[in-house]
This record gives sequence, structure tokens and C-alpha cells, in this order.
Amino acid sequence: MSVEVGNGVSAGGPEVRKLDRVVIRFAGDSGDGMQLTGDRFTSEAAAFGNDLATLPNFPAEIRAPQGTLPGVSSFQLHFADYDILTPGDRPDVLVVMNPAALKANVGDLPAGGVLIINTDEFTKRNLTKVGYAVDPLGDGSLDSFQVHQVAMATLTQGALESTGLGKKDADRCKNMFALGLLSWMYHRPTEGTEAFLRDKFAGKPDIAEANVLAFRAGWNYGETTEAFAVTYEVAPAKLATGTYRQITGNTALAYGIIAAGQQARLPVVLGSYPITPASDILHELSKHKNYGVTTIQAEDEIAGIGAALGAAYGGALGVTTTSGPGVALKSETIGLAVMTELPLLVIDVQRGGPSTGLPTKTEQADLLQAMFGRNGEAPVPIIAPQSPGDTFDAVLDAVRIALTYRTPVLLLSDGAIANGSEPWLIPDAADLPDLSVTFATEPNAPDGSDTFWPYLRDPETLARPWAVPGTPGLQHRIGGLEKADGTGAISYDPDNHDHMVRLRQAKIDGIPVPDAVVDDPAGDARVLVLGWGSSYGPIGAACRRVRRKGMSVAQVHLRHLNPFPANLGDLLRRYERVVVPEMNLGQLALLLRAKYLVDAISYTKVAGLPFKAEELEGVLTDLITSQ
Amino acid sequence: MSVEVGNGVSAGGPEVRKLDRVVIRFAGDSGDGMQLTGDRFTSEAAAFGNDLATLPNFPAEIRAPQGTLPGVSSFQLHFADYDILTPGDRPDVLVVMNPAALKANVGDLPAGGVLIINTDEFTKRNLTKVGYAVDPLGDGSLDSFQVHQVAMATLTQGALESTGLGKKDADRCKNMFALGLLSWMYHRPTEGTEAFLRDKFAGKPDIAEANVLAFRAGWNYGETTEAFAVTYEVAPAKLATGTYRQITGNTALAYGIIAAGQQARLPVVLGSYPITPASDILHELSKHKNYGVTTIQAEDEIAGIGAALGAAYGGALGVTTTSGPGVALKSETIGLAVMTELPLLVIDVQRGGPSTGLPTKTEQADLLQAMFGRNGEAPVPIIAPQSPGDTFDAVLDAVRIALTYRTPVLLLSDGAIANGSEPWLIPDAADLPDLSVTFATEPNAPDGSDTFWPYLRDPETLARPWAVPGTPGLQHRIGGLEKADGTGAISYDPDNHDHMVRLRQAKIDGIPVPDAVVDDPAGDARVLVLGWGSSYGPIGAACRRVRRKGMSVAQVHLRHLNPFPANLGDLLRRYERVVVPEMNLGQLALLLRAKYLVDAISYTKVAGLPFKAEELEGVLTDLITSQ
Amino acid sequence: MTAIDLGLPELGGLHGVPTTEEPQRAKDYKSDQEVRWCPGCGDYAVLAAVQSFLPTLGLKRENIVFVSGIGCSSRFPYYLNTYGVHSIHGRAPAIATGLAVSRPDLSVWVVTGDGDALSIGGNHLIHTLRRNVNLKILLFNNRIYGLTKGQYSPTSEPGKITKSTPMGSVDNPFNPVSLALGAEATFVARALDSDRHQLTEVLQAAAAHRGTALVEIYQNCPIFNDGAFDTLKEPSEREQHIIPLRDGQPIRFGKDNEYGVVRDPATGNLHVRKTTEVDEGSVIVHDATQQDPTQAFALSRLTNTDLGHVPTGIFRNITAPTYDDQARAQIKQAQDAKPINLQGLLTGKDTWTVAD
Amino acid sequence: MTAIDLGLPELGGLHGVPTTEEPQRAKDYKSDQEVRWCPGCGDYAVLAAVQSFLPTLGLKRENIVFVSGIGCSSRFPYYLNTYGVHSIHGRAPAIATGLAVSRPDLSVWVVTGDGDALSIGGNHLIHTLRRNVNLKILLFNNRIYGLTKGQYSPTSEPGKITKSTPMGSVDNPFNPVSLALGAEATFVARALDSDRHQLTEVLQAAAAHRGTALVEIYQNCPIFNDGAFDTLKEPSEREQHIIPLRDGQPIRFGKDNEYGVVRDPATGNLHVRKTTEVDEGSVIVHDATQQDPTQAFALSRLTNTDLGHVPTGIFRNITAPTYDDQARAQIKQAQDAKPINLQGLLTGKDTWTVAD
Ligand SMILES: Cc1ncc(C[n+]2csc(CCOP(=O)(O)OP(=O)(O)O)c2C)c(N)n1
Ligand SMILES: Cc1ncc(C[n+]2csc(CCOP(=O)(O)OP(=O)(O)O)c2C)c(N)n1
Ligand code: SF4
Ligand code: SF4
Ligand SMILES: [Mg+2]
Ligand SMILES: [Mg+2]
Repeated sequence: MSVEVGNGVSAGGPEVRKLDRVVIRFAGDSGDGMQLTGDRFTSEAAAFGNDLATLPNFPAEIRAPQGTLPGVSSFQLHFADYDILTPGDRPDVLVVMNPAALKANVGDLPAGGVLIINTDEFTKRNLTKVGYAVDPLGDGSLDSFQVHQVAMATLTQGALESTGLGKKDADRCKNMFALGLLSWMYHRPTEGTEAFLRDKFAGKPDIAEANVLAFRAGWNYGETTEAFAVTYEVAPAKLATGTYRQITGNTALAYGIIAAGQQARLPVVLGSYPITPASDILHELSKHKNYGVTTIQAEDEIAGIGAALGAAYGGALGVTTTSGPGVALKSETIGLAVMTELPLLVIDVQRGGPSTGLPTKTEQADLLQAMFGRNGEAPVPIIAPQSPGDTFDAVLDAVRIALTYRTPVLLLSDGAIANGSEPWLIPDAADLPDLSVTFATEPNAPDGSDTFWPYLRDPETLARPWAVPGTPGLQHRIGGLEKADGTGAISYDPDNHDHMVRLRQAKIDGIPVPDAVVDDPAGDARVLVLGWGSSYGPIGAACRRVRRKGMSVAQVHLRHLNPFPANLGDLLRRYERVVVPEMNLGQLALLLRAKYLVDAISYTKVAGLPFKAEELEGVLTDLITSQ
Repeated sequence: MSVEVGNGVSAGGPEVRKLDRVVIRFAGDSGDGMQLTGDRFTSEAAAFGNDLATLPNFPAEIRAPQGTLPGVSSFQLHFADYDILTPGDRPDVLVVMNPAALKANVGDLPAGGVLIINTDEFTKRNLTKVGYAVDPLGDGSLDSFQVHQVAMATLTQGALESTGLGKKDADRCKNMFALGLLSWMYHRPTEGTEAFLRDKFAGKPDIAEANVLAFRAGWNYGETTEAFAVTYEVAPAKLATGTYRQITGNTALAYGIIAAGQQARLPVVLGSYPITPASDILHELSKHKNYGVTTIQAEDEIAGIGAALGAAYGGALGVTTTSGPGVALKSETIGLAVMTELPLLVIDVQRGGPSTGLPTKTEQADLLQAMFGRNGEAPVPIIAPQSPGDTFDAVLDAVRIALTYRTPVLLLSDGAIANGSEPWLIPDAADLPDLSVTFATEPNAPDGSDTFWPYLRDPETLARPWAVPGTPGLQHRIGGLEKADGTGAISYDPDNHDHMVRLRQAKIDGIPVPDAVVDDPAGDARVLVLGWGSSYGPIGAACRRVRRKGMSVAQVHLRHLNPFPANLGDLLRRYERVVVPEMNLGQLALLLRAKYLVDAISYTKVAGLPFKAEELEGVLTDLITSQ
Repeated sequence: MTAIDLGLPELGGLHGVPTTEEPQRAKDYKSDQEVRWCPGCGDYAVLAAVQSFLPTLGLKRENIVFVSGIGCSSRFPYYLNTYGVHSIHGRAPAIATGLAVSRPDLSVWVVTGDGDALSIGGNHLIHTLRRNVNLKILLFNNRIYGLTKGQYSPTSEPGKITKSTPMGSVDNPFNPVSLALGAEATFVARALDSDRHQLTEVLQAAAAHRGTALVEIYQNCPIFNDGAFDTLKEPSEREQHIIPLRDGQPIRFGKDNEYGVVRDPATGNLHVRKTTEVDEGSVIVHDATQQDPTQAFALSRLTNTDLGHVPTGIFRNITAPTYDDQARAQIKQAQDAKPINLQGLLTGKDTWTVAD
Repeated sequence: MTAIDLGLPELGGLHGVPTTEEPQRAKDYKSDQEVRWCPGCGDYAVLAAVQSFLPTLGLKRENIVFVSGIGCSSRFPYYLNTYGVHSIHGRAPAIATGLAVSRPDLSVWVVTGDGDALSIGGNHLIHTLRRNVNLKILLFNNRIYGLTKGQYSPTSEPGKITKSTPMGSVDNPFNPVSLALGAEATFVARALDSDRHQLTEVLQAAAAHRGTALVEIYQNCPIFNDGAFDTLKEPSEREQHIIPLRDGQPIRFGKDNEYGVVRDPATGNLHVRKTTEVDEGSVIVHDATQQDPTQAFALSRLTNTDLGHVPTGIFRNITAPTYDDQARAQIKQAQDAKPINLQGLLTGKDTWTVAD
């Protein structure tokens, strides 16, 4: 629930309440444009300077049948005057465009919550479609909420009469009416949205005008009718100083790849095959060819990673993007990259599994696949971002490792990060790390013979030289058969194989990663909560709640899952209890227990949705108090 | 070394020594037919009633260039008058057909060992080919061995003059000369071999005759020349009573599949793509179509498992066979089998990895791939045979689980088991387990509606009904998207997904597997050695050696790697130290540590070869004494 | 291993599939699942056509199986009241092969898309075609990736602007009919989602064909590739573009049959000519049953990526041994030759006995 | 995105690959690795041909890359003193595509086998062909799986008895040339391992072709499929079987050119006839440069699985835009249009500033 931080009455107008935070959810039919509506409100909040976090939620079908439960699409937005960590557990305000949206979402609305309903869709037919015997608008079942019934479609139609736009097109604008109304309620700036609409429909000016009119109609409806007694203000957040933009995980990730190419002074070759929820990375990168980014939409995932690996052999930054099922298909080629010791970035935007699973939902269940999903001993570094904006830094980190250690690196994002958005403190391009590499140029045979040994190693990093075709005198052959260390010749020698297996492992184990940092303000916590990936938000929010209640809890969030930070073992042993919340059945917990023999408690939820802060607050509280 | 168990002198002939065990290694060029020679001597030993174990070792190339080190092919055979567990660490007798074979193998021959050399190949050219500056036959470098120089090629040529066979063909028979000589030395029966040769070359009677002549010539050479002062006898082994045959792992595995089909009364459909060292299973099965076995050589591994899964949906016993790289490719489809909950047998004959690795060598490094190599939470049972003959039982066990629990099962064999052979106590077909299944025939909706719920579960096994096409009234659709438990309809419901993920896990975790059995004759062991798969032999042999020295050690060998036996945890905690020898970097150890938090010590060797009993004896002795 | 061994010529595509006397209606083939395609999607029309066509086969419903991959079109099986598998992306032909080989009593259909069949699934498709497994493959070609929201596909026209190709695609697309013929397909046909009549004709012939039947169905995706086939549907112009193939008939088309397909004697290439400008006899006669696929291939080349000329109907339809019939024949042959003797198999030739 | 945009017609296959004045000899292309094929393997002959052919290109050795899959033939790169990748089974074309797209200064060759290219690798092959990536693909067709010791392959004749098909294979094989043409290949040729002269000619043309060049090489495997091509090598009979294709020439062959290839006007199919029995003019003239692949396809159909008639040489060789040239052209176009401005990209349009 939102906390009131003061009241005031604007002359004549409705009362204005100041809130520190609000959670709004727009819900409607897939065809109703809820994602766009949410995006725009997000931009307005961002432009206004609130901190925010979003959670889009849509069906796997492109357009499930109109007005049905599977067809419901929703967008939840949490904005506040302080820094927040999650899209919010439950909405304070729920906007529903039809009966299906009401049925699917009203359960999440707490008593007393604001419920804004587009009444036009509440026809007998639509009601029965979703199994409402009686009209919920009439049967008192919504009495515990602050209900506002608005005939959005009708009102929109009315507002657009002048335009002479067809009924169907006019009806399509009702989401902008809803946006206008909410913008009014929360004192949002409107220029941005109007400019956006004119830009988006530049091709069809009449449609653009219609959307703007609908948007204003919604605003005016709030302003002129007495329907709404209260409006709300959420002041800008006091975030770290700097310039911000709103960004989604997939966009930030794509930017990270572009930046990595620039910082490494290497062309980027993306070999990819579309798959939800990773496709947008391919889409974004294909827009930025001017940065020397080649995007190859391959015939399948295997060809995608193959092309990336081939490009890497040629001296490019090879990247492949996919989701879990794609990683399964790429696993043999990842093994080849391990054997040939070439740099390669493999991005897995995790989704609900196993198999096709829940393509549009989020999950963290590919960690062990990333660790072990290959034949033989084939270790790879694994890195996971913790939020949409963080994917940018995670990519730079991953590329640094790939280039320095000549190894494929797996980066594990997920659906929540990919489609979620947050304000992003725009990095200064000048401050980005230098990732430049040096290719081999000279023969290096220690025996003085003027030959080139492709598997001679840097004693520091154990990396082999990167000798790209076109370099005179360094002609060499690599491949998937076991190599003699040093010369790189095919070797069936037993001792060499044993040596190479251990060496490949040592190379990865030896990668220096930053120590894990503990967040324990009180400094006396006896319970440690350890997470990775997108659960950062809910875990952090839960810690805050627990601490607000005067209890102590320590939080560690891992970015590097292989190798682990050097201090992790000691750190785990410092606490009486370690709990590991994961959106899987305990995959990180398994690795920790095996490596450190600590009795890490695994708390898991595999529902295709992010954890709720409330839920984790309960888990932590129980653990702390049950001691 | 072999232990003498008594002497005797046969009238006039050379002295006869009785031995309890002998290790012979035949080594020559890939073209010299060493594998055939070894096979035949093995059959002779088997026919004679010795216990035995073999270790073929050949290059990845079909025929590496003649006379080179990479071209060397060898076959080691261990036979004894008691039950033995390994092919032996080092040979007592080494037969080398050329300089390359000498160079590659003499290092393994202990001082005093018998070395039989085919001198004809020791030409300047051949010597330099493998880097012999001076002829080792002359420079005294072999003085520590009992060397017998025999011009096998010349003698064979001589013996075949009469046949008028071409020089090239005649030369091809010299391996039979060697076999004849060794057969004489060890008093082996000869009829079997002569019959075999006549049968093998039935098409070319002159070649058959030539080989028989060469074989006899070798025998007579020993008999008539004074060259060999001693011959040896190894009495038949006192194995458990019954009828035995010699069998390789791949053959026993194929027989297991045939038997499983018979016992389940289901047609067998094998979908497979050739790959070393699994191809022979496909070859063997394709010979037995009369058992209702369909073998599909698919276009790739994915199509292979796809065909097997399609057949399983149709009510057949679906099987796919491959090695590590193939499993990587199949992983996405294994996930589909997990989601659709169909029975499927996936056989991985492990080889050296990662990537193409060492295709003809053995390794155990696919355990974690089998456990975790899929997107999402996709648990599968895992079973590993411990010896060539044991693959037969392991398959029956795996099929029982697959059919009962409607799940893909991974069976992990390896190169050593696949190509190795041992005497096999022939099972009585009448005693084989009944694996028959019942297909669903009736609607089963609990709501009384006369419909069929494909995901309604057996409360005992949690298995879903197997309703095959052609069954009236049970039409249903399955697939890779998450299913609503019970109805099997597509479900995006968060709680259902969480429920199903846990249910699939619970189904596998709940499979009852036999308790692990401890072998600790003295009963006072404080060190437990735990293994899986083909290391059973060397670990067992090491335990015997340790115990012979008066020390105690407990041995447990796991067949079921997922789920683990229920008593495993307690059992591990009962010992001061637990050591886990593996031909990988500690994959089983990782699972044990994670699950039971026991500080299992991992002893690993990843050299593409089985452990040596001697080596493990040392490891165990150190552990026991260092307490 | 020839057709004759198996007396194949007599066998129809549905040979061995149990039939029923009970009259069936389209609604008998509707499943309880509500259809979840976008409004106006061409898939609806195909579904309706299939649902009203299946009853004409008079088969037992439980002996029909639809196997699909992943894609909008691959949701098809859920909406049919038959057995069905909604498998994984591109693998349906492989899965269906295992099913068809082991179950001659089933009529097995594959539903796939241009991405599912031709992109990730291309290898399984061409191998299924060459093996001539008794499967009917319905390839929904909307020239776009629908389910993943609009990337170009292997059948998209060059220069296609999509989410993944903002500057236009640089791939030269497949001609699915040419590809299938190059892969030894024994039955290849093309139809439009909107032409229920021809689609049904083609489906009937496919069902009757023993072996793999590939049916390319031009399907409109109103959301991501709307109007891709409008020129073939526009009443005003469609006759100028569609070339209906009728076996044994001269290949003529146009509102008043004013066009004909003629062969350039020098090159063997086919061209469209005004029939008034060539002598009657030079218009080639269609014969889908020719062993040599040359003419069928030549016909497929009349279509370039702008769909100016699009032959529809059956390009090729020949009798050839099927993989599954032969595989089963070998099993039978082996069973007739060698009785089952598990004990004998396990015992083998060389044994020895250890007595106590 | 047409050929013209890029001025393609002028570009040869080696355009952009640095050359050298230094004279090169075959031995310059021998690597230090000893060759590990069986005695008598056809691969030796091909290796020798390639090693003596490469110097004629006058390229810098370090700008040549050979990428292979897995198989006996795929060991090829180890024996060449160029850059090389011995990758994984079937994936060489995909890996080579990534390399070729990003490195126009390299001459990229793919070495593959009938199993590697047509079985597991079939999808990558057909997509590479349709995209027309500037790669030269040498397909060693020995009609068997060599490295895995003799299972049948997608080019083995039906009824083939092998380790995996003791009762004979029941697959209908691919005709690699037909398959390639069906997949829009712009260059397709066939040669024999034993015919050094023609093989070299074909390799030269392949190297000169801008785009994907597929060269099928009939290669004898003395161990597992010995004599598969004997009829084409036997001096006594080879002229009756081999049909050498020469551009612009009537297609005649035989010891005394007594045979010719003629087209059946009714069907468009090609047939072999005694030239004495047909009038001179009816023997067709070969033209590999035709845009329409119909005649090339028809020629490929002269060959059935018993290799009775085998056209060799270049079936098709047309100029068409390549995937990699166009992909690079888009990059250049984008770079000319939009300067690099990383900060601008990161900042985007809608920003807000938090001051302290
Ligand atoms: C292994 C894998 N890769 C990628 C995807 C994502 N995916 C699903 S359908 C599809 C292509 C759909 O196009 P098409 O086959 O033409 O079917 P349509 O939706 O157009 O009917 C893709 C790329 C997936 N589900 N699985
Ligand atoms: C993923 C994978 N599957 C299977 C194999 C085994 N394998 C290696 S080469 C080969 C086929 C070889 O045949 P071909 O491509 O014709 O080459 P050839 O040996 O005949 O030259 C197979 C099946 C492998 N190495 N990797
Ligand atoms: S996206 Fe296109 S193909 Fe998919 S359902 Fe919608 S309209 Fe049909
Ligand atoms: S097996 Fe055949 S193809 Fe392979 S190297 Fe030997 S001869 Fe050549
Ligand atoms: Mg499509
Ligand atoms: Mg081959």
C-alpha cells in the first residue's frame, strides 16, 4: 500500500494527496494495447523523475481470442519518490478494459484499492465468455474496492466523432483515453505522450490525431467530471545525481554488445535465431549496423552459434542470443568453442521450462544447463545481470572475460529482466573499460623453430594466442579433437588429455572475479540471503521490509556464478543460516552446497513470475525469528 | 605379475609352468589385425573356461599411416583361473608386430616380462619412421626383458608358399601366425579358431586356408623350434556354476534392448545416428529384426531421438543410442519427452570429451550432462552399468523404470564397457522380469464426464496414462507447453506451473531403487570407496589388493545415479573417509556433496583409459594409513 | 527393395487404416479447445477446410494423428478432435516418421510453417521427402515468422523489411516446390488458404498418395505479413497470376484461358505466352505422374518471389516405394525367416559350462 | 539489394583477397602433419589436386581458410598449410558463413563428406546455397560413412548392404546436384577424384565464382565402399558413362562421341541417344549460365543411383548477389548514413536529470 506523505487542496479542484509510491496495473485484451499504454505511462513517470520498475505480462499467443481469459494482457508499473526495487507485489490501482481482465486481475487488488473499469465491454456475451453468471458490476462483489465505472469506448467514440474515423479505428484509441485519465489522476506530464503518438503514427496523421484526442479526452474526463474526488502526486525520486533514461533489459543488453564491440575495437557478429524472450536483442542490434554490427538471422540456433564462432575465429566479437531451448541446441558447439578456446558470448534469456514450457514467463532454471550442459568436462564462465539496466555492465564484464581468457562465456538474463524496465543512470561512454585485444603476429615456438604454436599459453591467464587468418606465417589448424598443449597438434596421448582437461578447468577457475559484497547495515545479521539474477529486486525489497521491522538480515547477490568470488566460502560460513531464494528448484543452492558444504536452505518458487517482496519478507522473518 | 602355482615338465617338450593369471597384449599396425587376433585369443580363453577381461585400444583414424605411432592398435587380454575384474594394468607378455608397436607399448612391460617381436618389420625405414636412431633389437635397450625375436612375416610367407597366394595376402596372415604361437605357449584349444577362420572367410576359401595354415605354422613354430624353453598353463576359473559365453558391452546392451522389447511385449523402435563408440549397438540391433526391432538410421541425432519419441507416442519401446556429442544434440528433445511424460530409453556410450575429444577412448564425463543438460527443470532417471555383461541387466532395469514411470531414462555406458568383453553367465530367458504395460482404454475423467484426462496420475507412481493412437474415445493432444495437471490442457497458470515442476521432480525422486550394498568383508573399514560405471573393475581389484595387505576398505558401487538409493546418505556418514574415483573431474562427488553434505574426496583421472588397479591400490592405502 | 516386391502400386495412402461406417461431420473433428489465432488469420480457413475434409475419408477418428512443430500454424492439432502432438520447433517430420514406421494403421499428418519446416526443420523435411515416408505434410507458408512476432522467413521476398531486417533481408529465399522436387519428393502440391475447393482436392489426393505428400498452403498473416497473397485473391487480377494445374490438360489460364505455358525448345525452360501468339499445340500438357521431375521443376520456376505466376494444384504425384512399407517388409521377412528364440540369441554359438 | 547495387557482375570469387607475386609451389601448401588416410583412399588424389591448384590462384596463403566438419574427408584441413578449422559434424557451412561474412579478405573453403554435408549437415548446406554466401564447398562423396566404419549414407544406392543395413537400406538417396539446384545453388559442379585435369578446371571455376560453389567429388573409399565409381574409371567403359559438360558445346559423349543428350519435346525430359539415330541439331547445347536452372536440373536427372550416365563438369554457374556482399553493403550504407556516436546511442531521446 502507498503511504500518504501529506495532503493539500488545489483551489476548486479535487483534493490532492501526496504519495511516496504507487503501483498501477493496466489490464485488457491482447488487442487493447495495454503494453503500449503501460510503456507510455512509464515514460511519463520517468520523464517526471520518479524511480520506477515495470512488469509486462502477456500471453504466448500473438492474439488469443478476444475477451477470453488467455487473451488478457497486463502491464504493471511501480513508481515512487525514492529508489525502488520491484514492480510491486499488488496494484494500488487496477485499470480493466473488459470482464476477462477484471476476472484475471481483481484477485491481486487489495481491499480499498482503486478499480477503474471500462464498462462498455461488460456485455452479457463477454461476461459469459469468462464465466460470470451475474454482472460483477451489479452484484456487490466489488464493494471492497473504490470502483470507478467509465464508459471509455463510448466516451472515446464521442471524442472522435469530429474526425470521421471509422468505429473500429476509433475504438482502438480507448487505451489512450485510459492513459489520459490516469495521467490526470497522477499529475503526469503529457507533452511527451502527445509527441510520441504523433511520431509513432507519423505515417497516418489521422490515426495520430485520433490517439491524441482520445488521450486528451481521458484527461479532460478526469478534470471536468466530478467522478474523481482525489488526485495524487508522487514527487520525483531522489536518485543518485546524473542523467537518466528508462531502459528495458533487452535494449540495455543490446547496447552492451555494441559498446563492447566499440571498446574492443572489434566488429561484432551476432548469429541468432529468433526466440521469445530473446528476439528483441536481435531486433535492436539489427538497427545499429553503423557500429560495425553484423546480424545474421540464421536457419537455426546451431547455425547461429556456428556463425558467431566462425566470426570469432576470424577475429570478430562473436555473439549468439537465445533462450533455454536454444541453449540446448547450441550445447555441442559451445563444447567446440571450449576446445578451440575462442572468445564467444552466449546469451540465454531464460524463460519458463522445461521444453517449450512457458515462453513468455520468467524463470532461472538454466543455471545448471549453463554449467554442465555439454559432453565431457567443458567449463565456461557464467555471469548473470540483476536488473534491466545492469545487463549493460554484465555484458561488458562477460566480453572482457571472453576476450581475455579466450573462452565462451554464458550470460544468463531472464524474461523479467528482458522485458522489464527501470531508470538507467546513463553511463559516460568515455568511462567505459578498454577491452582492446592483441592478436598474435609472430611465430612463438619456444624451441626457437620459427613456427607458431596456437596452444602456447599466457602464464598469467592460461589463454592461448588469438591468431587470425590473414596473419602471415601463423597458419594453423584447430578443431574439436583433443589438442597437444602448446603445439595444438591432435593428440591421443593419455597424459596430455588429463593435463588438458585440468588445464581448461584451471583456466576458468582462475579467472579473478570481484569479491562478493555483503549488505548488512546493522552489521549483526545472523541470517544471510543469497540470490542471483532478477530476484535481486524482490530480495532487496524484502530485506528492507524486514529491516524496517527492526530485524537484521544480510544480503549478497551474485553476479559471477562460475567461478564464484574467492571470498564466498568464508562469507557463507559466517552466518548461522543461509537462505537461497531461486525461481527454480535450487540450482545455485546445489552448487554452493557441493563446493562449500554449507547447509544452504533453498527457497524456491517456479511460477513463471518474479518473487513478491511480501512473500520473501515472510520467509526471512520466519528464519530470523525461528532462531 | 603372474603368480606361479606350480611347475611340471611335459615329457621331452619344454617345461610347463602353471600360472593363476596372465596379461597378454598384442600390438601392431592398424592394418595388422590386432583386434581380430585379440578377439580370437579371448574366445580361446573363454572356451577353455578362464575368467577374462579385455581392453581394445585403437586410433580414431580408420587406418593411420602404416608403421607410424598414431597407427598403432593394441588389444590387451587378462585371463586367469579365478574371477578377475580388470583387463590388467600391465602386460606380462607383449607381442609387437613392428617398431611403432614396440615404441608405443614397451614402456608398459615390467622388467622380466616376455617380449615377442616380429623382426621382419624392423627395417631402417620403419625404425626412423618412429624415431629409432639405432635398432633397439641391437642396442641392448631390451635386455631387461625375455625377448623372443621371430621373423613372423617370413615364416608365414614360407608356410603359405604352397598356396600360391600373393605376397600381400600372405603377409596379411602373419597375425594368425602370432596367434598360433601364443596359443601354443598357453596350451589353448585351437579348433575354435580354425572353425572361426573357415567361417569368416567362407566366401574366400583360399584366404581361409591361408589363415589356418599361418595359425598352425605359428603353433608348430613353438612346438618344433627350441626357441621357447617354457610354456604356461592357466587352469579354468572356478566361476559360479552355469553356462557362460564371452560378450562385449555393446552386444550385451543390444541384447538387453531386444529382451526388454520381448518382456514388455512391445515392438522396439531404435532411432539412431552412427557415432563411435555406440555404433555397434545399431549394427547389432539391425541384425535382429525378427524380434520386432525396427532400426532407423536417421539423418542426425535429433531425428534419431525424434523418431524414437514418435514411436513411443505410438506405443512402441522407443530407444536412441549415441555418445556424448549426440546427447548434447538430443537434449532439447529429451526435454520434450520429460514434458510429454513418455517412456524413452536414451543410451550414452561415453567417450573422451569435450567436443569431438577422443572418440575411441573411454571417459565418465557425461554424468552432469545427463543430470542437467536441458533447459528448465527436467529431471530424468540415470542408470549406469558396471561391466560389459552388466549392460544387459542395466537396460532391463532402465526400461522397467521408463515404462512404469513414463519418463525418458538415461543409461550411461562408456567406451571401455562398450568394446571390452568378459565371460557372461547366460541368463535364463524364462527368468527375465515381466515388463508388460497396460495402455489406457477408457475415459478417466474424475468429474464423471465421459472424457479422457491424459495427465491424470497413478497415485502410486505419479505416472500418467499411456493412451496410444487407435484407442477409441481417448483422442488427446500433448506437447511441449506446460500442461494443466490432470486434464493436460495448455496452462499458463502460475500455480499449476509451480505444481507441475515439483511434480515432475517428485515423480523421479520417488522412483524406488534398491539400497546400495556395502562390500566390507572385515566389517571394520573406516574408508569407503564409492564408484559408478566401468571403474567397478579397477576399484574392486584395488580393494582386493588392499585387503590382501591386511587392511580394511569398504566398497560401494552405484548403479542408480538418479535417484540415489535411499540408504546412501546414512551409509556415507558411517565412514571416516569417503573417496570417489572417477574418470572425470568429480561429477558424482559433486552430486553427493550437494545432497548429503559429506566431504567426499574426489580422486580423478581423465586420460581416456580405465584406472589401473595398482594406482587405486595406492590411493586407498594412503587414505587408510594416513588416518 | 522395389515397388514390386511390396505390390505397392495397389496400396493407397490410407491402406491399413481402419475405416468406419458411421457418418462423420465436420463438428466431429472439432476439439474442445478454443481456437487461439488472431482474428482474420488464414489458419482458420485451413482448419475449417481440414475439418470438413476429414469426414470424407471415412476413417476412424482415433486412427488419425496430427503432429506439428512450433509456430502459430503448429497450434493446429489442438483444435482437431484426433490424436495430436504439438512437438518442438522443426522436428515434427522426424517424430512423425517414428510414429508412421511403427504404426501402419494410422493416418499421420504433419502441420508446419515456413520457418518450422524450411528454416530450423529443413533437414528433417528433405530427408523425409527422399525417404518417402507415408506422411502428409501441410506447410503453412505465410512468408513470415508469426509466433515470434514478425521476423522474415526463408520464403520472404528479398529486401523484406522486418523487425530483424530493418534495412531489408539479404537472403535469397527458397522456392518450396523446387526444394521439395530437388529432394526427390514423390508428391508436391500448392494451394491457397482462401480456395477451399482446390485445397480440398489437393488434400484428397495427398491422403490417397502412399508416401510423403508435401502440400504448400499460402496462408495470410494479417498481423505481420498482411496481403502477402492478395494478388492471388483479388478477383480482378487473380486469374492472371494463378496457373491451375490439371492432370492431362494443357496448362492454360487467365480469365478466358488467354494464357498458356510453353516450352522453349532451345533451353527447355517454360514461359507464359498469350495463346493467341503461339500455336495451340505448343501449350504443354500437365502430367504429374511423370517419373522424371523435370517438368514439375520447370513449372515451379515460373514462380519468382513476386508471385507473378503461381501454378497451383499438384506438381508431382508418382508411385514409389515408401520407407515405412519397406522397413516393415524387412521385419516381416526376418520374422518369416527366423523364429523368435530369445534364449538362443542370448546363448549364441561359443559357450562353456562351469560345473560345481 | 540487387546485383547491380553492388556492381557484382564485375566481382570475382576472389575479389578482395590479397594476392602475392611470390611464386608458389604445391609443397608450399603441404602442412607438417602426416596424412592419415587409408592406403589408396581417394582423398589423397583430391588433396594432391588441391595442393597443386592453390598456387595457381596466386593468393597469400595466410588469406586462405579451409573449414571442415567431421569425417575422413574432413581431416583435409590438417594437411594444408593454410588456416583451418576441423569443426564438428555437419556444421562447417554455418561456421564458414560467419567467417566469410566478416572477412571479405579471405578465400574460404569448406570440405565435407556425403554424411557430413547431406545427412547431419543438410540444413546448413541448403541454406548456405540459397543465401549464396561466398564459399567454395568440396563435397567428398564416397557414398558411405567412412570414419564410423561403413554405414550407408544419404547417397548410397537403395538396397545397400552395410553394417547398419544387413538386409539392405530402404532409403531413396539424394541426388546431390538435384538437391543443390532445388536449393537455389548458383554454382554446381561434379568431378572425379581420379580425374585431376577436370577436377582442377572445376576448382578454378569455383574459385572464380562469387557466391557459394558446390563441387561434388566422387571419391573412392577402398575400405568400405571400394569400386563405387569403377564404371566411371574403367578405361574400357568410362566413356559410355561419363557425360562431360562443356559450356556452349552440344552435349555429346562416348568413345567416338557416338552419344548425345536430346530433349523430349513433349515432356522436356532429357535422354541419351545414339547420335546416329537423331538429327544433329537435336543434341542440346550446354549453357551453365542460364538463369533458369531447369536444364541443369534435367541434366542431373540423367544420373540414377547406378551411375549409368553421369554428367561431369559445371551444371550451373550464374551471377547473383551474395549474402555476404549485401550484408557488408548494408553495414557500409549504415556507416555512411550514421556516424558512430556511442554516447548518443546510450543517451537516447527521453532523459531526465537528477541534480543534487
Ligand atoms: C528451438 C526453438 N527455437 C526457436 C523458437 C521460437 N520460434 C517459435 S515458432 C518460430 C517460427 C515461427 O514461424 P513459422 O514456422 O513460419 O510459423 P508461423 O508462426 O508463421 O505459423 C520460432 C522462431 C522455438 N520455439 N524453439
Ligand atoms: C554429432 C556427431 N554425430 C556423429 C558423429 C560420428 N560421425 C563422424 S563422421 C560421420 C560420418 C562420416 O561420413 P562422411 O561425412 O561421408 O565422411 P567420410 O568419413 O565418408 O569421408 C559420423 C556419423 C560425430 N562425430 N558427431
Ligand atoms: S500472428 Fe499471423 S499467423 Fe500467427 S495467428 Fe496471428 S495472424 Fe495468424
Ligand atoms: S575409410 Fe575410406 S574414406 Fe576413410 S580414409 Fe579410409 S579409405 Fe578413405
Ligand atoms: Mg510462417
Ligand atoms: Mg562419406
